[in-house]
Amino acid sequence: MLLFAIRRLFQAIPILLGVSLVVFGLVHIVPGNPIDMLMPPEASPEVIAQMKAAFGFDKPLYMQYLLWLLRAVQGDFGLSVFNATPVWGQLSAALRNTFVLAILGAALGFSMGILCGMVSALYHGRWPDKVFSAIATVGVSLPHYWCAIVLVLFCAVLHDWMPAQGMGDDSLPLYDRLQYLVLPVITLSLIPMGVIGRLVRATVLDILGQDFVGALSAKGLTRWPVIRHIAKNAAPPVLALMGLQFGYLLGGSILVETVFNWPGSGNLLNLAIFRRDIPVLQATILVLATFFVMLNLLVDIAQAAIDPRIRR
Amino acid sequence: MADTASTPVLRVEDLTVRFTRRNTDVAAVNGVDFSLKAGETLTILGESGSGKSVSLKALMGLLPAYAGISGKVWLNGQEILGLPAAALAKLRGGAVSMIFQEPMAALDPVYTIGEQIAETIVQHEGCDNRTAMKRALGLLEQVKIPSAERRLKNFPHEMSGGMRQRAMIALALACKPGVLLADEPTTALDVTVQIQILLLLRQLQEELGMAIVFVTHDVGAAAEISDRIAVMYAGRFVETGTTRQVMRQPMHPYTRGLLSSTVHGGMRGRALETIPGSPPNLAELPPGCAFAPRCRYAADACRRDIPVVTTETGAMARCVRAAELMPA
Amino acid sequence: MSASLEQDPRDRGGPAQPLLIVDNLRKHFPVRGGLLNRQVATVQAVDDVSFSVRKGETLGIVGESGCGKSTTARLLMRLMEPDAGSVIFDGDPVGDRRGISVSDMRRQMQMVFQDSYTSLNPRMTMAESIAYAPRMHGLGRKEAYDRAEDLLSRVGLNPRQYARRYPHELSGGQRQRVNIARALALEPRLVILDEAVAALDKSVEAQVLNLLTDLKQSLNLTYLFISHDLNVVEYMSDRVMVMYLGRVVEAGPVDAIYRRPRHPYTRALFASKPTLDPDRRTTQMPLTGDPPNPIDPPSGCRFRTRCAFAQPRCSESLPPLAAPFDGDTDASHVVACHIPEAQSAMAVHHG
Amino acid sequence: MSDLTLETPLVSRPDAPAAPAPGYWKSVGQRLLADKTTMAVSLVLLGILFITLGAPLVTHYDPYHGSVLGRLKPIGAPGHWLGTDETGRDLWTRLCYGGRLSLLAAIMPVTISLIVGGFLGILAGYAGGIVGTLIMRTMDVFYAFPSILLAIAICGLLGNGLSNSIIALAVVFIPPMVRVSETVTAQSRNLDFVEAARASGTTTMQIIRYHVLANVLGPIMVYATSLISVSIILSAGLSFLGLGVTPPRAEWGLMLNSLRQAIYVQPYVAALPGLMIFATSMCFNLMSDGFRSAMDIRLNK
Repeated sequence: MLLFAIRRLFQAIPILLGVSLVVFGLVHIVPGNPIDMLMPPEASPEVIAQMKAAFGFDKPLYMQYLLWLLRAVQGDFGLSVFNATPVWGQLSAALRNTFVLAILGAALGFSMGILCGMVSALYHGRWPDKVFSAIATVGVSLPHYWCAIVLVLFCAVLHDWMPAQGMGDDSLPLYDRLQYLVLPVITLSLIPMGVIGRLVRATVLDILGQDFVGALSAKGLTRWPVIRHIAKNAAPPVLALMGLQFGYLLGGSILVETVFNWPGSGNLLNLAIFRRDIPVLQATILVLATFFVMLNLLVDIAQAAIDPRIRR
Repeated sequence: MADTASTPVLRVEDLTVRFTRRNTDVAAVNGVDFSLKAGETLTILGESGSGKSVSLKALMGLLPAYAGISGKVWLNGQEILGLPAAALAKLRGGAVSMIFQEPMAALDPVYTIGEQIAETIVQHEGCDNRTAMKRALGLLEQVKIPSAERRLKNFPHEMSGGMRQRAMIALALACKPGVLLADEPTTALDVTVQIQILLLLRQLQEELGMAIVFVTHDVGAAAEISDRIAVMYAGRFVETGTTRQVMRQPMHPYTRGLLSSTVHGGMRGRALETIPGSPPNLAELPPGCAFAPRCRYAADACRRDIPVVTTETGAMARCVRAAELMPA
Repeated sequence: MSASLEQDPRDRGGPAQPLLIVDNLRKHFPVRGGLLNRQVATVQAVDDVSFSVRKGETLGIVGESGCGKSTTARLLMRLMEPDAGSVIFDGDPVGDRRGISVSDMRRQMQMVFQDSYTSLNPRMTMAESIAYAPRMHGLGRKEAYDRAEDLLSRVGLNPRQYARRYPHELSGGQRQRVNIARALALEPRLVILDEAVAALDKSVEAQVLNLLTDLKQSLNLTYLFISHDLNVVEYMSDRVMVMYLGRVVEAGPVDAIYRRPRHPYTRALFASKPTLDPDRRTTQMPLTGDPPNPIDPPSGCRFRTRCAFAQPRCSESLPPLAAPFDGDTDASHVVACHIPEAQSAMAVHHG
Repeated sequence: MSDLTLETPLVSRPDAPAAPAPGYWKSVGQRLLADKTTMAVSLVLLGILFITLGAPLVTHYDPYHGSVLGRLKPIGAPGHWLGTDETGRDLWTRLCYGGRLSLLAAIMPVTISLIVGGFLGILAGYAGGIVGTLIMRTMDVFYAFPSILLAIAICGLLGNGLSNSIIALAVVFIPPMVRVSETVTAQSRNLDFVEAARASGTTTMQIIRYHVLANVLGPIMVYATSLISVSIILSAGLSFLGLGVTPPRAEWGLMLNSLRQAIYVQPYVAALPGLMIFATSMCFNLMSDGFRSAMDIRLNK
């Protein structure tokens, strides 16, 4: 088991290197130098050269990459081209806000999804299956940014139930600040609910078709112990999808954050794109992708801990 | 059937199973009767689709909800068909338990062997987990699994086929069942392992005195283990009798065909005597004897109904011409 | 398809030349593991297997799961590449510049698989499946389908009823007949039957065995008959080869082996056969334990860990395949065992 | 005999079945026709296709011409049954014309990834070995990005515009497409009947054409249909962020964004473009489900 974990850790290294290459390469497949695009056309060549040197854009590409990677590993993502503040400072604050949304959205979405899927599978073909499957299908088909708008429309415009913009002031009491979370979290939870719900349904149905479930009843187990067995068998694939979905929540929050004006990493990325703030953009993507890789690594290890057949 | 002295532990009367789904109505089991005393082994011998496994599952209450089951089943004098789920769960794994063809598929892959056995004991006897584990160890030793202590912590996929089947038997015997239902337990095993399992079952039966219903398609396995054999075709027992009667003096043409098409030693150079055609479609069973379309002795009477012929020795065959075909 | 000819035009070596000579065939699979995914063990699936098949005979290969019989079949068909060893088809080395190419060999050697359902393409009709190989080898569409229909009737299926059917509409026995027809479509000389009847019901198995016997005679075929069923192998084969953990432990004419098995494993195997006589049931376990895992098998004789006669020298060297110590009359009966007493010990009673 | 799946072992086939069964695809078609949900959904999709491609037939307004006086009319306003947008353009007209770009931006990336990813996946799955490893490890790197993030990054860097959004989404969809097609191909490569075809001495190309493709394309196509539903949401999302289609062209995501400000004035009108995205996405999802179950050979009969 330990061996498996260590080996998986080693396998993550080339992936992370590849990720860094892609992130770095993305910026450089775009024609034109970031500085050229940023500087006004009338700027003198000297100033431009100076700026390039300051940001390291004068060196050969592979050197730029190595330098950037070396610093990034140490947590130094340089300065923002837009406002010359350290990138990491901006990013860490934004990430914290995004994580609050993502974790709550995941918790709500995953638990609803598991519930939907389990009920659908156990009542296969009967009315609860139809209702819960329909909910799950709606969940995966909803454009969440539209759903956000509809929620705002309903809860903030037509009725004055919830605040719809921003995340509230730090000075507000906790209860009031929590209110700002309600709509974004509900919005974010819809897609994971649908996706997880469908997978849980399919996986549990598959397990129900296996011989050992009959054998469990044959040895006299009652309903709940049997469900426990089913849950443990269904856990590995569902965990894997949860890992992926959590990553999508982090990345996909950009749309929801835009609607709710939530100061998270998605908002930051959006701003960086429009300001062509390359260091911020690179850092945001790299950090999110690295987190995603590590999360999937943890999921793999958790899967192996549950299902001994996955360990080798 | 001739059951005289002691009361049977298991009695089945007119067991019928139908699968009705959409437009098909499959008559899987069509009126099966038998009874079984403690320490006795009945083998249900039949080919795939003859309804032998479905009969076992019906006894265990393991069939899906759309299966229509009728008839009467008494276990130790108590009627068990249609019992509420909770009462049924108490019987399953307790008074009656089951072993399966593919132990790999019938064991939960993500729990250790020890956990799975202990779970059954805890469920039925309400003891604590530690006691249950100790019992599980004893059971593994009883089914002669070498280094049982270590095996207790093994997952199913870490064991060989024979070991898994032994573990499955240990699991089934956990609560000392009066009746053991065995669904082709030796089919998936190698020859050298198959005979070990058969001998083990015979020995355990002597020690524990349970009754066994052994389902198989293998004539050899049937000869090794059974006291009585019931030959099943298209959901019916077409012939029953002691192992010796059925193997030596088969009355029903199907039994004879089955025995003559089973290859055994010393048949080289002779063409095999076969049963023509293939088994009937259970959704469209012909009236009368289901074997008639493939039977070389078939007469007009076979298409109407099937008389039961019983000999004075207790053997039974469902065949119009059983009496005249009976070997002298 | 033309019926059997006195002399097959493809026959190159004459009647004395064995159709197939297999010499020291070997296939080892690496088992990877550990931190760096290095090779930590080897599955010796087939290890130095040598045998020959004479023209017109049936060689039976018998053994338990994991003994390498199916791998041998796959190696012969070149569905996997052997690590070592040579195969000579009718005097021509296979895959050798001076010999016969793999694809030419495959036209003369065909295989029937165990699972009748998975070995047919579910999207093809029976006629399409049978006609596929001849068409790919350049036979016209019409001719190929005519041949398919002819073959269907040869294996006992009415082409008008079955030619346009799909696999899921047939029973297991019918599908296996189609598989046999497909194997015959290229007019092979050697057919490998890899557990071809194992998945069938007994009554159907007998039908297929009769069919195979008839086809062999009418088409002048040679069979390599692989099975775990001792009775069926005895019924079908002229000579028999017993395998254990990737190696041949005993080989010889069927009568010699079944009447007087010499290798302790062969004897145990035969003794494990269930009797058909309720009055003579097996009372003693001929062998304990399961066949060991083919990963890193024991040194020396592979059977020694389960053998009652094992002695120190059994672990030291591999016993060669040689004629039995007590001078059996038939020199073609060979045994791989070091211990003369083990070979001549009274056969364990079997039914 | 695993008896818990009851259909197969119980119903043994009759000796002489009456009529030959239709071909595989024909039977899939029959099952699709019998599936009410799939049929209804297909009709809705056809309807959407009709109002978008045939927009001039169902509306006589100009999608680019508005009037300051007629801004943000409510649903049911005379002459504008779905109201007007923030520059006074008829919303029904905009929705009809907008569907053209929305559908194009959603279907093109899936088509590209189907061709590229399908090819790479089948290659990796059938060839295996070094080629397969190389392809799959490269895809693993792309898998390490949350998909929306990657799309936004690519689109953001390439600059906005329809073609860039298509490229960005195609890049995002290729890795999962490769994975799906690699898995099904690798599975089919080891099927007995493919081995039997190899044993008959036919060439690799012939085997792929006659045995592998037929069994692999179905699952890949089903996956592609389900991707369209995701693609619609994502491509409209990119436009919503201002990264895809540029104004004044009509596109549902873009319309949703520009109407967002009008939410306090005409809330229902503002929500309409999103409803179109949702409906289309839902239809493709249900259609994909329908295909999947119609193609499942185990459900035969």
